[in-house]
Amino acid sequence: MQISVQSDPFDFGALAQEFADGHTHMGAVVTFTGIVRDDDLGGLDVMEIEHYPGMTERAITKFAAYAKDRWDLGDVLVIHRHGALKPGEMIMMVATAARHRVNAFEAAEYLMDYLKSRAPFWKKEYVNGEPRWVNAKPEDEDALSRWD
Amino acid sequence: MQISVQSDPFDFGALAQEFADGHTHMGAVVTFTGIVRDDDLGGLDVMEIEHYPGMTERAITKFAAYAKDRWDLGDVLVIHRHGALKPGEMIMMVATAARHRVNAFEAAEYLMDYLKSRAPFWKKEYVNGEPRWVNAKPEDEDALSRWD
Amino acid sequence: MITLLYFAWVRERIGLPKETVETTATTVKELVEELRARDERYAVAFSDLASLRVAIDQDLVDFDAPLTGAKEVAFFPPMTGG
Amino acid sequence: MITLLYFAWVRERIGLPKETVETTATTVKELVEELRARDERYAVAFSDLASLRVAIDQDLVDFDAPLTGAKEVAFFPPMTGG
Repeated sequence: MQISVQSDPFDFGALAQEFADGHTHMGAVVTFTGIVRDDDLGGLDVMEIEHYPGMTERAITKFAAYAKDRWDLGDVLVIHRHGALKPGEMIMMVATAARHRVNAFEAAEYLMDYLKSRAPFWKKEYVNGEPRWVNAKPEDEDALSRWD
Repeated sequence: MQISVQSDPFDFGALAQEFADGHTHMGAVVTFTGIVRDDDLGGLDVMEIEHYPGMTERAITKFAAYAKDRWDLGDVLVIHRHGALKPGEMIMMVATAARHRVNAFEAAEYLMDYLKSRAPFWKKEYVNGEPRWVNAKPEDEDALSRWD
Repeated sequence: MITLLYFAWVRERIGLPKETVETTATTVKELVEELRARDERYAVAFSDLASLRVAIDQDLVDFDAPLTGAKEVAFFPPMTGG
Repeated sequence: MITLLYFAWVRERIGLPKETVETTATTVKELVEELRARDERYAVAFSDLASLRVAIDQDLVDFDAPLTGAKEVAFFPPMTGG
């Protein structure tokens, strides 16, 4: 498992290639990348991501280990940034490798659902200079129930 | 839409990065990559992929256009190789960009299900020198029904 | 004149990838009957329609589809892409 | 002695990220009651528990969880990762 919580940008393309190359005994690799949308509301200046050092790594490691076991993954990668991000920057990525595509897809979706609502990150947007905390969405909370 | 049916290898990492960079007004990018497994049955020498030139591009373009519309995608990319592939080589990739992660995931899964059972490709494996056609799996056919 | 295309093991069993035929068949099924009657190789290749797929002018169709206006008819096993 | 951590708008409303408290509370809920009684800022920050989440020693728990052995208690809004 490769897990990183970091403020620095990451090289999505190189990491995705390396991840796939490292797991050629698996038939299927899925990646997900989250990007700070550059058109939302027009005037987004910056997004600040706060996190809970220690608990963040602990929570992500737990979800990743669970996913690896449940979907029989060859490997799993999770990178999540914190700090100030500009529109167009990548926030995070996950990658999953499995023998069969359904497993790779489901595991990636599970990881996204859990990162969204159970990993201790909080987003604050500055729109035309005005700060506002991003609210959790009820549908993101609801999405978790499909993994019970 | 970027669609290519080709015998040449493709640069997954570079294409994934370029695709994500080109769609920063979308929040979510999903990629899928299919690899010729290098451990299957031990002795896989080569996989030959036959296709139906003309119909292949036509079918993929139809699925991609449908997915773009149904899931409101910013863009979609499909690359599928034909010819002789060695274990460890990448067979194909899809990429989808959407505002929301659920759409990006569903569209990628739809494309995979349709490529699997409705795009005119046929795989022949040479295992320890013996050729055998890969049979279509009933579960792949069944998977299509969820998109009705 | 219709161009017939064969792929994968259909191609191997019939022994050629492509041919042109004159036919009075009005549906794919009738065309298959004509081919079966022609030669043992065709009879074998078309022995089980459930294990075959057919496309007319590059669109998948059923075996009872009409041949009206068809230029290209392709026969092949279930696809295994992805 | 328990370390309290506050994140996001909980941190902003209380005005600090971290503090240490002596408490006789046996559950998170009792601890919240003590904090609410302390100061208007806490009363505001903890006015609606439904909009808050709590972790003991970096594991999410319910508000009626016991504080037995707790070293670090963190309060924060629903998470928005990904």
